[in-house]
Amino acid sequence: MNLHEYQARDILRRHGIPVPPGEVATTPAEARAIAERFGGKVVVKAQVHAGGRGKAGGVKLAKSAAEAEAHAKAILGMTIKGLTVHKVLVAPAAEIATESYVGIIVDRTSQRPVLMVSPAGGIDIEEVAAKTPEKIHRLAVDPRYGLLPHQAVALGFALYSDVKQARAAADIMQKLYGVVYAVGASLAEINPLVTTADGTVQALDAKIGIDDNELERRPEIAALRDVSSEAPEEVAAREAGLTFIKLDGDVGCCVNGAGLAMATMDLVKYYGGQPANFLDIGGSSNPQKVVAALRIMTSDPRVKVILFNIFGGITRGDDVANGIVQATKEFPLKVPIVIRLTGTNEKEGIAILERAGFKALADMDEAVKQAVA
Amino acid sequence: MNLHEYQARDILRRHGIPVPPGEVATTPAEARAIAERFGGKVVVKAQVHAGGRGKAGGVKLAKSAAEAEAHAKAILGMTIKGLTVHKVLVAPAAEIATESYVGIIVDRTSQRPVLMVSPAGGIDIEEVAAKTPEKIHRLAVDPRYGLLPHQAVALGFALYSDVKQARAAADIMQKLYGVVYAVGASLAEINPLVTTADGTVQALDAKIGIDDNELERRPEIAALRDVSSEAPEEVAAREAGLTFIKLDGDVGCCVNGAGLAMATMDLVKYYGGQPANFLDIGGSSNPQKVVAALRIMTSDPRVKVILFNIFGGITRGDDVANGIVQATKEFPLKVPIVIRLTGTNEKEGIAILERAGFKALADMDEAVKQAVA
Amino acid sequence: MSVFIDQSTRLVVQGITGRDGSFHAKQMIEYGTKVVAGVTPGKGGQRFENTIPVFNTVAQAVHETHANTSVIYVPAAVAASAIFEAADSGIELIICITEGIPVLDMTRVLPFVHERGARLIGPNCPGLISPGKSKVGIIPGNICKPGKIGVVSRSGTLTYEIIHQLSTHGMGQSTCVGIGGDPLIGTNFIHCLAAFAADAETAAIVMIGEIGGTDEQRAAEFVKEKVKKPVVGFIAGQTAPPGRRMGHAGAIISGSSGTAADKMAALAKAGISVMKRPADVVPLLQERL
Amino acid sequence: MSVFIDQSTRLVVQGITGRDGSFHAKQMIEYGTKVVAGVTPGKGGQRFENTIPVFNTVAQAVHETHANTSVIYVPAAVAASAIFEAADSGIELIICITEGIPVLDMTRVLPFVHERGARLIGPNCPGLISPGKSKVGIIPGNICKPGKIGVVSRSGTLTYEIIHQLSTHGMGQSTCVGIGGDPLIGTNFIHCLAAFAADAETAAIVMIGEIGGTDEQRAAEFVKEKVKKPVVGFIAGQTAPPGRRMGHAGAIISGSSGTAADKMAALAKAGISVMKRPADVVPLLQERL
Repeated sequence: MNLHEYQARDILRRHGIPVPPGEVATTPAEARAIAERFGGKVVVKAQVHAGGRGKAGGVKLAKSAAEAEAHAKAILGMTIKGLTVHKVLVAPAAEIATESYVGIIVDRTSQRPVLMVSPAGGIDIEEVAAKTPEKIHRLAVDPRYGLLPHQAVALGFALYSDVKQARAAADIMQKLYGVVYAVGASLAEINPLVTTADGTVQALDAKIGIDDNELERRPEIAALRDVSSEAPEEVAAREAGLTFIKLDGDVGCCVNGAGLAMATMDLVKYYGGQPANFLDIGGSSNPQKVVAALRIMTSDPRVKVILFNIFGGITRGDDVANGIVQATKEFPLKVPIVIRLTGTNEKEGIAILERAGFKALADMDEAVKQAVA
Repeated sequence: MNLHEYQARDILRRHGIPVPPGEVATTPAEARAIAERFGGKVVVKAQVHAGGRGKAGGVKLAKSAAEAEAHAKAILGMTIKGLTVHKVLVAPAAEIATESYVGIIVDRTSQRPVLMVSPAGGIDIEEVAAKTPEKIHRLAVDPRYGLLPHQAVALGFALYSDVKQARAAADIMQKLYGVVYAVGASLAEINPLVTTADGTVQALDAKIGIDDNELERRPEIAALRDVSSEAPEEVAAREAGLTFIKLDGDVGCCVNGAGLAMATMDLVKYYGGQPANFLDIGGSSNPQKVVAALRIMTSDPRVKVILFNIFGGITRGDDVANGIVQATKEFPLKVPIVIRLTGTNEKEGIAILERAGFKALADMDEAVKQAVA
Repeated sequence: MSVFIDQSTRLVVQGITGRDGSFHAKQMIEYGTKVVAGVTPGKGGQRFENTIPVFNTVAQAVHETHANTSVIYVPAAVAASAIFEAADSGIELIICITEGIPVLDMTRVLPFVHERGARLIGPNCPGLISPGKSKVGIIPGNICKPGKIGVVSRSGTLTYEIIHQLSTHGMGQSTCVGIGGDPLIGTNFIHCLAAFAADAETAAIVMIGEIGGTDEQRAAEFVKEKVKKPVVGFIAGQTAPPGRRMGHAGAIISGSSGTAADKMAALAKAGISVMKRPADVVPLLQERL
Repeated sequence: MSVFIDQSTRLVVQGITGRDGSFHAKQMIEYGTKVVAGVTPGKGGQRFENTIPVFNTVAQAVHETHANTSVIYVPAAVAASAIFEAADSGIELIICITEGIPVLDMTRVLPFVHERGARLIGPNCPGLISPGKSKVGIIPGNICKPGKIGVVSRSGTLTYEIIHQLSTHGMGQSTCVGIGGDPLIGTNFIHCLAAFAADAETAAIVMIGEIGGTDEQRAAEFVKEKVKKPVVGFIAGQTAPPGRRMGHAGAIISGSSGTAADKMAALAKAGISVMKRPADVVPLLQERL
């Protein structure tokens, strides 16, 4: 789950990281009022879970409160990478002397949180990483000890030669590391970390991604979810306990297990089709999940055929079959359905399907070929 | 630094450990008012940094608020092991089903915080440890991981067979471990950890000792110091940066370094004398420390002679000599003084002393013999 | 001989009285696995299916039954703690089936397991099976056949699909290991490839990877340098959308190395026969054997 | 040969621009110790006494000067961090002079130092000296003489007293090590006794203990089993009052084992000649040599 910039800034602030002021507006009038409080010269930033906001016109500088209102009017309601902007952050325009980058991500290879800092921060940090990797300083933090002061100070000196600024950056890094474990983040970034004209070090923009597996034990973080900022079918899928990602094709895929789901999509492509989605009903096999899956797939007008590929393990074939039959009672499928069903309780599942007039195939290639045909 | 029971209970409560209610009174009337709020049946407990309060009459059960007032009157002002009682804790008398012990201390041998629990808690826990050591369960906690849940649960089962109580105790142990690092404790004990009639697990009495080296970075803990509960000469010594422990003899000893101080006391005894104190002026050699040391020793009427044993290293002989001379200007020494001075800036120190009419010896045995003679 | 488990495996089931734990404990017992103990705090003293003793702690189970292997079916919220407990109790091989463990929990679990000298398989994995000998986890025993193919996979049901292809074409398996799909796992491809390479009963190896991370690429290098047996590989996710961007940090740390194309190229370069679809596994193995 | 330090010691002084650090750095340079670098964050690029380069971090100092030993004079509040830094930078021998480090800091420092394979001496110790060769710490060089007696002590100034007794009676020292008086220290009696036992230049050993803990008793057992050279011992604190009670926990964990009487008995039992007073050191050594 991604947090909005303003939410991430709030969290950093609560953990003692210096963050410049800023408030959220949902209407142009609110934006104007906030801008007035900040003296007029502000930046208006779209709060949306998409990169490249600036290039998409979602970040604008205003010289007056009236201009801030106009910018907010332009940004609120605009669509960036398919997502509608419902909120803007209004913050005083800061005099920035330098822009650095500080990020922490959990790294598969070192199996540790890795702290990355670069004196060349800002929107082009990925280009810096690709073209001048020596400007990115990395440290795999040993979680048994945490980020030690001397490690943070050494990285602080990689950003600033001034000892006061280096120590301030080190302090921010240690607090950011604390944030990661405190909120269950898989990613925490400050970009840019700025120095202002008077030399103070501040977190100007922040990005925090939460590990979804952390949400159950952190209700206060789960409460930060902004459903309005997500695609409706993905919200529905999540609420049903499904993993769903929409794609551009016309073959709706419903599979148990992420690996098999991807292999099924690959096979659809192999036989000349285009998958309409990634959909994993997961290990447990509640028939209601299958109903929800069918509801989501059939509501997409582009879907021309629905393909089930179930290899029962923990998932039981009879549960899936019952879900399919149940769904047909609740709403029309509208499109043909091809079912491959094997593994645990395969016989019971096939019997249920056949009684309801469906045919079940045993072979994956067979099923995909039929769906694509 | 030791905390009072009521302070320790407050800390445990703030860290989420269930602690029964209780308030502090400094007058019998206050004790009565608190007892009334608690329904009359209360226990009145002396708040004093000494063991064996109960046996000394410092803990009394009251059946009514009036009786609580009477008990408070008896306890307030009484002396336990040389310390005057200025405060009492008034707490509802609890119906106790079982008494266990939970303690954490930093252990020299394992170099870790060691958690000790025993189902046989209460005032006789040391006897339990001596006579039936198998009833004490110990775990040296790896500070890199902290007290892990399964470790705490296993110790919880050592206290209670009921899984709910075992888990409650485990939760308390984990929080107590958290307290140790949060407040800088070298010791944290709950004794007894009780189960009440309804089966809940609570920390009835608590003891926390703070590592003095933690106080500088924990002003909020340092503020808990109760100077009124300490011997005045020890307060004066601490404020001057000296380590001072009063003893029963008549040879005042002023030494630099704890090891040499103890060896000096041993040598006083060896030659037939009795040391009046342990006094370490420490590594730094501010003349004002020497002045304070002399002021403390000369204010003890039992001191018949003062012995300096200085082996200069970081401590400089001229600083010590200047301190002695300075002291004689500020107050009369009243008793003879024997000075052994060698090491760093020994010549300068001896010259200063000789100018002021003092003689300095070079040999430790010589000096001690002279002081004891 | 087989890989990681065999007849000397003495298994304790953590969470044996739970819904999944009890179901799969029965399945494992039926398959012939030596299930010697179960653990559920507060149910110590009971017996599972009237035979298997249940303990409050893994330490007690190990002390009483000499269990050397543990399989974990407890809920995600307490699964990290269950792994700590198993490793702390002297268990040598820990298989964690539970999915949904927070990644940050694993950052603390993995060094602990490593320090204790234990091996963790998973989490979020189907476990492993040595057909005809022992099964620890949830891989359906009826789709497997004893034989000479070693299977290692990041996936669950996709593994079943591959095993199914092998078995229905008469290619039995020496051991099938599901290493789990989480970002941080205890046993990776290389650990399994090394074990299969050293296993006298394994003649060829099938490795099934996915998009994300660089474990497959490192495994490919290992195969090139150290594995003399034929290896056939599959990478799921050729048509998957690029994963949700993990900020700039994700891009900085992984670049384009997580894609299926990159991984398939690395496999091919290392002399691994790369399947286009799961059904290719049998013909490719036949070519190489 | 000598113990822990010798002419190959390349020293970095952490806190070289501070009051204590600069004073003792000069003393060590005068004594002939190879002080190759200093560290003070923010003063990187300066030169101490116009010669010794100062760095912002120990890692830089090690990288530029190949320092292998560090001595720490920084304030107590940052001393634990300084030890972490030294160990993390590949320093093999770390001597921490600073007193007043919180014990809980040391519970985290010690495993880190151990994992990095470094040796820590101290904290709260006077350091060590190999008379005529190298001195790291604060032991006054002028009271020492080269010779064959190894000295190990928990104390500071009491060590000087003993060294003084030895030197004034013509008994030079191979190495004198102050291991520090804190409850948690990096190097204990046994480590030093083992080093002295293996050191060809050491003919006899003096160990100076104190009340508290059981390190002296364990050292005595070690001497009995492993040390063939004569050992003379002293325990300070025979007349000290029993320490402030550390609650019940203190009593449970240590019983009466911390007293001087208990320790002196353990030393005597192990064949160590026990001094009654510091002045006994020379006659007892003469008896045993």
